[in-house]
Amino acid sequence: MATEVQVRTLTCAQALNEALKQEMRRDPAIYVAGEDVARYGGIFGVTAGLLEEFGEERVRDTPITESAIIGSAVGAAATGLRPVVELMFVDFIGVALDQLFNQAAKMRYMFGGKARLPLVLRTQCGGGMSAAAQHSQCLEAWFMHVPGLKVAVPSTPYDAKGLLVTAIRDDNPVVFIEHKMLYGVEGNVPEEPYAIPFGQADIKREGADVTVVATMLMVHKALAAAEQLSADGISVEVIDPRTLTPLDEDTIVESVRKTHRLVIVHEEVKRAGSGAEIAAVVAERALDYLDAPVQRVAAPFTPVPFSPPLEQRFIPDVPDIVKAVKAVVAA
Amino acid sequence: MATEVQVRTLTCAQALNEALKQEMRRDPAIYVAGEDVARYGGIFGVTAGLLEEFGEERVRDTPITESAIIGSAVGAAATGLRPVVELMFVDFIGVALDQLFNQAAKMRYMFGGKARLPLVLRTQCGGGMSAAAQHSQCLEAWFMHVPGLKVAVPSTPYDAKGLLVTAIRDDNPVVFIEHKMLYGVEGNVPEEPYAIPFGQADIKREGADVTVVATMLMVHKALAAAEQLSADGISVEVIDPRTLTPLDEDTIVESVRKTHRLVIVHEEVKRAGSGAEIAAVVAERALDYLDAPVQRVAAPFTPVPFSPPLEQRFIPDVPDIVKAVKAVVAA
Amino acid sequence: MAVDREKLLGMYTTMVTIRQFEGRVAELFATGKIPGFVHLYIGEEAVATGVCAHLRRDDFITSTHRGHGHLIAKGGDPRLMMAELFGKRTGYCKGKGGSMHIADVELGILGANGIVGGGPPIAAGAALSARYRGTDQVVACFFGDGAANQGTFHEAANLAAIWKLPVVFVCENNHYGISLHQGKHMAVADVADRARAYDMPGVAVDGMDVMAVYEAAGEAVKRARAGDGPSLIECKTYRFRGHFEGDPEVYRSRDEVAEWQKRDPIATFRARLLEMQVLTEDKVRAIDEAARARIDEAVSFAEGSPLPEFEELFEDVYA
Amino acid sequence: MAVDREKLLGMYTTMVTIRQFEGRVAELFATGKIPGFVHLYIGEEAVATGVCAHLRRDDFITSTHRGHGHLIAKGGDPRLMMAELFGKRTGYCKGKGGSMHIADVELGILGANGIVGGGPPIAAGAALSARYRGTDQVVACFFGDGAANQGTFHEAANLAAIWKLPVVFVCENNHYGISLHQGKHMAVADVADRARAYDMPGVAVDGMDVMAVYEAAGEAVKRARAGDGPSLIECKTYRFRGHFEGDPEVYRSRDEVAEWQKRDPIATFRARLLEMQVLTEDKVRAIDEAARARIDEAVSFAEGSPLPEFEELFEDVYA
Ligand SMILES: Cc1ncc(C[n+]2csc(CCOP(=O)(O)OP(=O)(O)O)c2C)c(N)n1
Ligand SMILES: Cc1ncc(C[n+]2csc(CCOP(=O)(O)OP(=O)(O)O)c2C)c(N)n1
Ligand SMILES: [Mg+2]
Ligand SMILES: [Mg+2]
Repeated sequence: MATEVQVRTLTCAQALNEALKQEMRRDPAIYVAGEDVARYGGIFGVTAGLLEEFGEERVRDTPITESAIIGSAVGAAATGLRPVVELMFVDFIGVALDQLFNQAAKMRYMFGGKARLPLVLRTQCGGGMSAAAQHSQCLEAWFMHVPGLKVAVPSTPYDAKGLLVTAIRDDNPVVFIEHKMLYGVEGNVPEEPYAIPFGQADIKREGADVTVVATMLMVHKALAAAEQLSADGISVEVIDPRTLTPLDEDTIVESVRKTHRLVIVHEEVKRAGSGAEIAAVVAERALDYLDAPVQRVAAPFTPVPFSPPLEQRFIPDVPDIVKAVKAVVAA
Repeated sequence: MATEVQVRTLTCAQALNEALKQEMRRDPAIYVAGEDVARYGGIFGVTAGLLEEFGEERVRDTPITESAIIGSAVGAAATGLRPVVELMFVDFIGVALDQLFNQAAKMRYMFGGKARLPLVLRTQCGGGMSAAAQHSQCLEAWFMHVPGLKVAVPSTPYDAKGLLVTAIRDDNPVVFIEHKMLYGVEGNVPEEPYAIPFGQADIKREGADVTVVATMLMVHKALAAAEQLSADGISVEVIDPRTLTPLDEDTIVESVRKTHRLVIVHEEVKRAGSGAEIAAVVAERALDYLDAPVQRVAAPFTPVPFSPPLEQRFIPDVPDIVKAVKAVVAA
Repeated sequence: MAVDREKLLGMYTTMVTIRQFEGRVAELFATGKIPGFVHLYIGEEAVATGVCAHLRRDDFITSTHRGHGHLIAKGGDPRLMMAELFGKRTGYCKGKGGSMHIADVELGILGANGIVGGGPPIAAGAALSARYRGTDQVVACFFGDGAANQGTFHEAANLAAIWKLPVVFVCENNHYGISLHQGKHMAVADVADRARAYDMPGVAVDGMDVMAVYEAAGEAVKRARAGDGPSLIECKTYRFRGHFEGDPEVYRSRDEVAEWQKRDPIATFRARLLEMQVLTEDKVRAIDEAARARIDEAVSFAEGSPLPEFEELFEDVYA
Repeated sequence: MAVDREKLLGMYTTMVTIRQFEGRVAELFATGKIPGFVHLYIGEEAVATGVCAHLRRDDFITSTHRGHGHLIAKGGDPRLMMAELFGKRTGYCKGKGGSMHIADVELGILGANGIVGGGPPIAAGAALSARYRGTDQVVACFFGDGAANQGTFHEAANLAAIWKLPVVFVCENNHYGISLHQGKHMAVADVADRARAYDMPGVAVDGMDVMAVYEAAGEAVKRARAGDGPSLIECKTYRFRGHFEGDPEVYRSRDEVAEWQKRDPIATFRARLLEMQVLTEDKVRAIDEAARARIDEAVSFAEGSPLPEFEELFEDVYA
């Protein structure tokens, strides 16, 4: 009987859950810890069923002490385990950043290569739930600035599963960022485990006129914008870097060399966001190919507001992308 | 008798010390707190003599608890004081970032404009002392990414004093970053207090061929490079933004419109550093004027190494700047 | 402790107002009128009420994600609170903050806080400020049993202790940090025992009994006001609703909830006041109705208020 | 407690080795051969020695900015340490770490740490790992009196307590965090008292007396190894040198230093061992000389080693 490739529709949350389960079955050194990850199954359900299948030793509810959560993962990773710990909202990183950026990220280097830190910090970001200024941020640029970390930013269930598998198998600390508004988004996901290599951008839509680089939720908005724009005869290429570290500069640069136009879309505030780096890379490596100024579509330089109309305005939306693309085409 | 303007030569450390003393004399709501700031006078001597002049109530040695240091400053600032607190090394921000970015920076906004947070966080950064990976970092891009913060990055004793005065008088949280290798650098400093407005870049050297934007210690290296390059007939304009938030985009953009070439120099690692934002701004606002790809001269994507030859190589130096300028001129 | 009738009635009224406010929020949330996350205080009313009964208008509090009760007890205006929960521009924060960030700096309310353990360092700073400015203001710092494990609590308690700052640390021990029971998140039975680590007085009281809270807080506030430094009061309490609205509550049994509900702080206090003849059945009804009217008004105010204009998004970032 | 002669001699030798290592580092630093910051352990030798005497090769330690003593006591190689201090590629970290980051993961040394309070969470994690992997390894977590105020200590102690992790928290109370005296940075006299906040045993011992440390650590290590959870040992000690080399030491008097120097842990231990006839004057000299030879060799090794090539800068960032 021929092997049939099982392709099902899963949500991002389900895809992540499946990756966790499959990897935990494969490797007993993997444990999961974090606030409400065990009995509750994770505040967004991503770790549902793990406790039941793997037991209390491997699936651990922790106190609300993020420095101890991340720090203990560092100690465990340095001594042979493969922790996958959860930071419930990326906004909480401020109470625990030291253990991530000064310990986990630098240990190998500071020790002259004599440590391995196979550690995944799963976390969750983004607006859209009126969760206000301390529960809605996107902060990936911060992690991108830290040598020693890898940073994954999946946009689809398929990518979510494949990137999480890679993250777990990686021997370095990985910050794995899940956008809260993507948990419920559905897509095809093969049942067997698969690993998506880090540092390979995915061209989510091919196009000829403008390159749009977008991450996480913004990939979907960029695709929607591309669809609209195609009606106007504008052919948009949508690139999803999928990991910010390593960053697949080549795919972006090549696309710009083809389209001569670049729009970058992210939900972080624009100033010093990840899009600044992408714009800088292109200004260094493909300046001569640019026929129009680079445009960044990003959140304004304000905290995330609570009230729905303000929040809606804060989060970059399809019309903003359409407008930016039209501007670079017109330029 | 005509008023003579007193111009003396002071080191950066002395200039900062003078600003603190003069402002504290002016406004009794200002207090200084931090580790070893009182009896010791600050680990780099910046707060020397404050305890003697202002007493224990206004000059406070704190325990080694940075969240409490910054957090207590938030509470004090919100209730009428003007704290100037010290984070001994910017590298330590990871244990206390929450109080800075989620509390201090966002409070006014989250409260609908009903709080004022006149708070200065003085801190110290940079390599050059073989202090290794956890005592040598430059992290200004992180602060630049936070709406609600202002970020000052002085390069000379004159700027240090004038910017610190402004920081202290500002009603918003200001992260004031002092480079450790600049403390001993001398320059002319007027005795009377003066305030340098935030958001006004300083053209440290005028030039026609290439714009070099540099911060802190790199300003001095850029000037040295400019001097060398002038011998080769290359005229370099050196711009020191002095504050990264607010950022004086206009001065940079105008300069690029004049020179058509941009080199950005900073000591942060290149990836997602402050230079990425500057490059992005120029790619958005002055792309058509650029005759050559933008170049960033910055630290490589590694933690700061301890060993002097490695550290020397890590920190961008004059030859690196010269090379980058020549490259953009040749392009 | 002899407490005058007015005070008793005031506390009872506060508790009823909180209960009604929260009950209404639950309804409005369920019908989708209130967006975001809301964490209700139902069951814990005695804590904020007993503590804030000692506070002056110019005293300070720092609050938590579960802040509505603290706000009302400190004198916050339910209309401005409700408008904020609705995201209206007439709300306390012009709609920018929402439930987790309501503040009224004028009233000494230094903000609800979305960060568990965010408040204690800020409380220490407000207390430093009170002393620095030569006032006898005090600061009540509310935080949960879960927050008692955060490093920030430890740091703030230490700072307050060494500087003898006028802070009353009030641990609202409702026995859970979301789904994790206290027995699994700390090894001690009494958070109050942690006071010794800072050489400050620590006492555990029945947080379902407003008079017990009132008494303990009285001591602590007096001490703080006199310049004798901080204290820790642990109030054993329980939240009758889920962690947030919408919580499936898989982590606790109905029986456990029912047991605690038998000790409803409002019902118990009411019975006591009836017995003491401070309250009559008529008065009970009148207080209920007045509270209801106040909440009704708050809801009308909120419903009738405009949403913010989108340009307001850009305001209030900097002073 | 009966301790065999070999153990006693071993401890004495370790203490002498640390003292000599540090003395040499001070000289080399003064002459500019060692760059960066160095924080010396002179005066505190009894602490690391008494604790590590109970550790097996496969046990773990987390260390601090003042880490040389811990490293030597855990069996670290002075040659590789010295080469690291010189910034040589033959050093423990290939010259990339320096004094504040020396590590030997093979020997269970999970690194010195430049962040005050950086170690305790990592120690908890290593202990979790020991249990998870089904071993009876234990972790000794060294930290200072200053670090005892950091939130990370509180969080790690809490985690170790609830999960009954095999950690021995060793507070090296040398009474100062840089310039700030303990009396001004915490309100309690004994850090050991903080153990109660986590329901773990806490004991304060004379950190100038290696036997007292040895005894307390013995209990704690036994407990940890048996799976009975963490303990806190506070060792009252003193650093004879400045906080770092170059410290003007404006914050303490010569008299205070002299008082403590009278209790020199090596001199006292030597006297005791001589009295017990475990040591003879000859043996004392022999140990001194052997240590000196070892340190001489370490210095020659370091001096004779090459500096890293600049390309090495880019290596070891990722595995
Ligand atoms: C730093 C941080 N970590 C985690 C959370 C998510 N969170 C919100 S409330 C809560 C539980 C808090 O428990 P407790 O302090 O006991 O207060 P309670 O909710 O019981 O009133 C958690 C984990 C947060 N908001 N901030
Ligand atoms: C988070 C952090 N804050 C401050 C410092 C600067 N610093 C280095 S050592 C030290 C004193 C530490 O005191 P203690 O823990 O008692 O250790 P000791 O130096 O006395 O051995 C300080 C403040 C640091 N390295 N890390
Ligand atoms: Mg609770
Ligand atoms: Mg100390």
